[in-house]
Amino acid sequence: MISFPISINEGARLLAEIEQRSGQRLSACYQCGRCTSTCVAAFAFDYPPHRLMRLLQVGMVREVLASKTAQLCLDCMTCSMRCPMKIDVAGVIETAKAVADEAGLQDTERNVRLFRRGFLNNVRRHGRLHEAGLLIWFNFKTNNPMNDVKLLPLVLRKKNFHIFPPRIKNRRQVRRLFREINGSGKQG
Amino acid sequence: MIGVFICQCGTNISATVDTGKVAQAAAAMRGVADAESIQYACSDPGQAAIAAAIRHKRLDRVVIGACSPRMHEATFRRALDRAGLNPFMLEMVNIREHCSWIHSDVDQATEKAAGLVRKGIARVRHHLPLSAGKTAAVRRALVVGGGIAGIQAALDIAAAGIPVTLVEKSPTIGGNMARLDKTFPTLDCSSCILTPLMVEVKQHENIELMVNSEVDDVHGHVGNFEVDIRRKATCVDEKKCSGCMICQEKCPAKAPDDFNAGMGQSKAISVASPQAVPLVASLRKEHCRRFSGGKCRVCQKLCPAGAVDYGQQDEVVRQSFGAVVAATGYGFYDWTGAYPTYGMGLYPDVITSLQYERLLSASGPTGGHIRRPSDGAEPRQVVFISCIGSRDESVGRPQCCSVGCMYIAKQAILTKEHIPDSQSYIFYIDMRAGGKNYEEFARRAQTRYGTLYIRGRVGKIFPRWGKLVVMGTDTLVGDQVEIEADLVVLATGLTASDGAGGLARKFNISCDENGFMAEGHPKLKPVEAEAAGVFLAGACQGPKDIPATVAQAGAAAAKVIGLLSRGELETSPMVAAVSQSKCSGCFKCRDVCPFGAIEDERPAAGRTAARVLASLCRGCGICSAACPPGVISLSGYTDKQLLAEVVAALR
Amino acid sequence: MPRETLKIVGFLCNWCSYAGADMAGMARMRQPDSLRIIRVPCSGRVDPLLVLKAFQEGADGVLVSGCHPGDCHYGNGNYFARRRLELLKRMLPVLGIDPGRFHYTWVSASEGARWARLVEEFTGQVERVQEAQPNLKIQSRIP
Amino acid sequence: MSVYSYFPGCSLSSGAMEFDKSFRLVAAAFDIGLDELTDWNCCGASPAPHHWGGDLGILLPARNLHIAGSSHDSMVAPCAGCFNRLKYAQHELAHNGELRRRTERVLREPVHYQTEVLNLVQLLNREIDPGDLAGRSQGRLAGIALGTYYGCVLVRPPEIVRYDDPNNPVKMEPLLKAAGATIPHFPFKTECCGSYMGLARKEIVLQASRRIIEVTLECGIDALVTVCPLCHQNLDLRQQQINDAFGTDYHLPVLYLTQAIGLALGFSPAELGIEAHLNADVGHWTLRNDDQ
Ligand SMILES: Cc1cc2nc3c(=O)[nH]c(=O)nc-3n(C[C@H](O)[C@H](O)[C@H](O)COP(=O)(O)OP(=O)(O)OC[C@H]3O[C@@H](n4cnc5c(N)ncnc54)[C@H](O)[C@@H]3O)c2cc1C
Ligand SMILES: Cc1cc2nc3c(=O)[nH]c(=O)nc-3n(C[C@H](O)[C@H](O)[C@H](O)COP(=O)(O)OP(=O)(O)OC[C@H]3O[C@@H](n4cnc5c(N)ncnc54)[C@H](O)[C@@H]3O)c2cc1C
Ligand code: SF4
Ligand code: SF4
Ligand code: SF4
Ligand code: SF4
Ligand code: SF4
Ligand code: SF4
Ligand code: SF4
Ligand code: SF4
Repeated sequence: MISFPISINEGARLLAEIEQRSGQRLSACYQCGRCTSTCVAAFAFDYPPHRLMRLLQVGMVREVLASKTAQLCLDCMTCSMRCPMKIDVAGVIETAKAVADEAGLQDTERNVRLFRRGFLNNVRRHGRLHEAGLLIWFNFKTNNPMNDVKLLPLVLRKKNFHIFPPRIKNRRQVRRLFREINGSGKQG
Repeated sequence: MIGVFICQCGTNISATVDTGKVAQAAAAMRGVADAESIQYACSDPGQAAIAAAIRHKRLDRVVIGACSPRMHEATFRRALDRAGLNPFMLEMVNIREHCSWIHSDVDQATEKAAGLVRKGIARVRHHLPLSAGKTAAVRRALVVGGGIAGIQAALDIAAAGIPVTLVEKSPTIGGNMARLDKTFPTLDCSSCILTPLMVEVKQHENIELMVNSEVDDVHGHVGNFEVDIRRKATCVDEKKCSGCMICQEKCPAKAPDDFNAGMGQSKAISVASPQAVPLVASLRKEHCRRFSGGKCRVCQKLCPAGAVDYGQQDEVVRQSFGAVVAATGYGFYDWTGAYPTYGMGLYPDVITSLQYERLLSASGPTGGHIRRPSDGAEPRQVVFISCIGSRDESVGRPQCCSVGCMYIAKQAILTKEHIPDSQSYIFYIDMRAGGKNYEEFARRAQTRYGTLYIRGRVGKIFPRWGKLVVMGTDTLVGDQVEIEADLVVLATGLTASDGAGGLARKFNISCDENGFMAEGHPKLKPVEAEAAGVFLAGACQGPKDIPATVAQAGAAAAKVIGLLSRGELETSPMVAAVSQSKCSGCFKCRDVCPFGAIEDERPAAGRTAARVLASLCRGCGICSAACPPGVISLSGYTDKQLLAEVVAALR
Repeated sequence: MPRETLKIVGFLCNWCSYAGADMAGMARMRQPDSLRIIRVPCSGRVDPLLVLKAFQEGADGVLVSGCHPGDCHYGNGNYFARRRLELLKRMLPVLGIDPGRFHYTWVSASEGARWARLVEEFTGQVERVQEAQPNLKIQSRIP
Repeated sequence: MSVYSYFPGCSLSSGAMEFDKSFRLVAAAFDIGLDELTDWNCCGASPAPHHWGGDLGILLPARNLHIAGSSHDSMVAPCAGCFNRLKYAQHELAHNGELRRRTERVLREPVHYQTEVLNLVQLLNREIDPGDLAGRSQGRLAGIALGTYYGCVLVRPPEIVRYDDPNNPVKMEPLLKAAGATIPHFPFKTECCGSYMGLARKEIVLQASRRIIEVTLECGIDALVTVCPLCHQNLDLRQQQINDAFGTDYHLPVLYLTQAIGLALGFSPAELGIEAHLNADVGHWTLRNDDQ
């Protein structure tokens, strides 16, 4: 939850960074709530989008960076399309997520982050996604072995579904690509 | 013989400018017969001193170094006039706002003041006596648009004994107010207060009412606008028709009901409403069977008055007017395209606020019983959504509709009065209730009538089990909310009315970015259009409610009366003029003139040259900067005057 | 060159910028004393020749200011001004005049502070140009 | 015959292989040449842009763009997600020199990024004449009400994908109408299905997708049509999970656009891979000459 006191100085700095990177006028938000009204995931957020915008306006950036919202937003951009002030709300959340990533500030929604990490590591290794492999890895990691396994027979009906990982030839190039992004390409 | 007077303005000027020294420096200049420093130039003794100097020293030009000309130029012009000198032989030099008040070093300020005065002296040498022209004004006013604004303006002007022509494009006057049920903040019945005024218009000896009519073409200018008015063919002889509505009853061709905002059905031939003024039928050819190739002649056969005439033609009449009031009102934002998530108009039970007014109205299609369009059921859960197409930059409409908050409160109250066990919900962003007794009224909707105000904008509306789900947010709670509604009413924004733009162009009325007609000054000239002799009344100038509309209409009428009661008009002499013998006839000037003040003329055979219509010219001087040979010049701001000023400024 | 001896001519429209300068005066906002203001009804009245004439007569800088776009008292005079003056600005180097000596802008009747700032900034700008290019001479004859 | 570089992406080569299958059938039927990219890699799908400042979400598709651009002027990415990522990458590469340099460091050669990227709807609209389609239609879709479900990534952000109205897209309609279907009003055509949260935050997907199905049925729609494998997964594959979670009993078929068109052309549900769906029940949609 919101913690007090708020460090305005630090808030201001991070806020400026979010404004600059997202290119959005946060001050234009007049709290109409239309973004929240359209969001399909808001029920799972800790701060619905309009609230998140307000937190940013008053400089409570830490709360935003560490929020579930930043991790759970689907980037579907529905909110951005509906905002009467033409603010790219999804872009703001996206930026917050990136800033949080870089600052190592996220400590919530472990599973979601784990999934994303697993997904990308999977791609890093094979060049393509190996769906079954990801599922098994994720279930193992989250200690929830039965998650979605009921779906497997259904998927297996699709005959040439890969049980073994598909692999591209030039995997070295893909790994180079990951290294280019973050040096090691391992952490997420 | 130039006289120079340097004002001290008490210490306002003299504290930083040595006015004596400035006067001395001026005295040394060519043509200066008298130069003195005065304590308060604008005071009675100050003006007397100037007048005395004019008389005794036979001055023919005067330079006054004092405050901004925007402050006292008119004062001193009158002083010159009283002293027997042409008032335009004055040049004011601003040594206060542009000098003493912005500098602190006395020497520097004094030197600058002397320089400014030198500039003024150089300029005044080229002044010419000018006299304000007079033109006779036609003592008749045109009012365009017959809503409450036009009605009120026409009645007020007519009451002063000035004849009025009221032109309304639809078949009846009354405008949007005639379609409202009750009105905030007093809840008096709209027709009850409007209908008597409509009837009075019809009966007034000084008012000529033309419905189904529009302005076709405009020539001339303030004092004498020549206007072509097109009276559109309605296939009904207005003089014969008694409004018995037999034709309407029997006509087999259905047509949309414009008066009821599309709720309910009308016929191809119809009387707009039972309260219509004038109470006559009109036929809409686009819906009539006869005009789409059929054989029907039912209305003609049955009309007891023999009023139906299928061969009627448009008629154009020309009238002259001294002044014009534009009162074209407002239209409605078409929300269906811009808000796809509200159903695009495909859900019958998502209606506009005006349609809801018709459902509430006893004279409406449901006889005043609220019945939702889809199945005629009485709604129990009614959701109102504010700011549709208002305060929404994503659809390009940033402005506030200014009446939505209030009429929603009203409609919520009326809903409860009609259906006591109903519940109204209002999605709003901010409650705007600035008028007298408005806040109290809106509060009552909440406290006495149990309306639930929800602060937030709605995201989507979709169907579920015969109801409409309204997905919104309560931003005060901080979460999404969902309401199952029987009926949803959208407070659609007010736009400029359809015909406003065309009319504005004809009368040189400028429009703002939202299409509303622009007033001369937002505070000081709220009813004057930029074009002389044209006034604005009501919602054509911007969204407003009935009290503000009526107030503005009264003000516009007062301006018209003031203008036309004098019989003749004074025109500014600071206008452009063409030296026709040197004019090349390129008409660059005409292209740039914002007021259409330049026309072509044939001063000699085979030659065309420009001519300025002094009565239209507003003295902007844009033409003279555009003229390649430099032969169109603006009095008061001629090339000579400005060049002299430039040269003197740099000495 | 000290700024006291700079000579700058300003053409100001009566309705907005002149009133804005008045406003700055009413608020007693100190400004450099180099500016001589010439009042015109509309920035659209400012013939580029007037600007050139000022340079020819030895002006160190010329400033033109009108109403904000959309606010013109005469509807669109300031658009005409903008078009002409933009052309003029591009022509100045041909005549050997540093375009830094010329500026046109919009100031409304309520923008006194903006006006004062503008005078300060433009004076500074002319000062800098003047240092770099002290002898301004226009050869071509202007009526 | 026009030949396009074809980027199937991970989904079409595994979980959504029936999309690939039906696409190839329809393409062949209309003489559209498809030339699969050699050695393509995953576009990063949804997770990539959400990581490492988003640059991974550019570089991964950039490699594919480069492969396609080296041999073809136009490429098609039937998966809405891949399409979106490719367009994004293309936009960023065009506007960001630094990213371009980084891409070239990885590729070790100048990057080709300007190849035209088409989504499936775009491609079919370009290559299929509605009159031709109507003429060849076997009537299986006659009287069938289809909901055009575009999802979010196909049309957003509009300034990047530059395709159709982002709030009310309509480009699938001419094709499906030509195929004989009716297209009722469907307000949720761009409603998000819950995206990639299926594993990690299942309730988001189940909730979002349930609403879509609910409104679909409310609108009298027989089946949804999509071009997004992720949407398909959430709406079809997880429909039983939805029923389990909410106590509903939905059996809404969800078809890929090419499956719907394929049905109209007379291909059997089996040929089109519809039988591999959870809700494969399109058997009662009869061909015109099935009656005899
Ligand atoms: C739903 C709703 C409820 C409202 N309720 C209230 C209320 O309770 N209380 C209140 O104070 N206000 C209310 N208002 C506001 C009120 O309607 C307006 O203030 C008022 O109608 C403005 O009157 P008007 O004469 O300026 O414009 P209008 O009523 O629009 O009249 C303009 C007239 O000009 C005619 N016209 C247009 N163009 C031309 C042309 N080119 N040539 C000739 N004729 C032309 C039109 O046909 C029309 O008859 C409400 C508004 C709405 C939308
Ligand atoms: C802080 C503030 C800021 C504002 N800012 C703005 C703004 O930015 N824009 C805007 O549009 N409006 C603004 N307003 C509103 C604006 O001040 C009023 O609209 C306007 O002044 C009203 O003018 P008035 O002539 O009706 O009343 P007043 O200005 O009150 O004038 C009434 C005069 O009548 C005299 N008087 C009173 N009783 C008698 C008597 N019995 N006999 C003789 N004389 C009498 C008084 O001495 C006074 O001189 C503002 C108001 C406030 C309080
Ligand atoms: S829709 Fe836009 S203006 Fe409204 S609350 Fe959300 S971000 Fe703010
Ligand atoms: S982009 Fe994120 S916040 Fe916006 S509507 Fe989609 S899920 Fe909600
Ligand atoms: S004329 Fe102007 S400067 Fe002189 S006293 Fe009057 S107000 Fe002051
Ligand atoms: S046209 Fe004839 S029938 Fe119709 S209302 Fe007039 S008088 Fe009656
Ligand atoms: S001719 Fe017939 S259809 Fe036409 S208006 Fe008269 S009655 Fe109606
Ligand atoms: S008046 Fe009320 S409803 Fe209308 S735009 Fe303004 S705030 Fe919205
Ligand atoms: S611009 Fe000058 S020359 Fe041309 S028509 Fe006008 S007055 Fe004559
Ligand atoms: S001064 Fe202005 S209004 Fe007068 S003729 Fe010239 S351009 Fe037209």
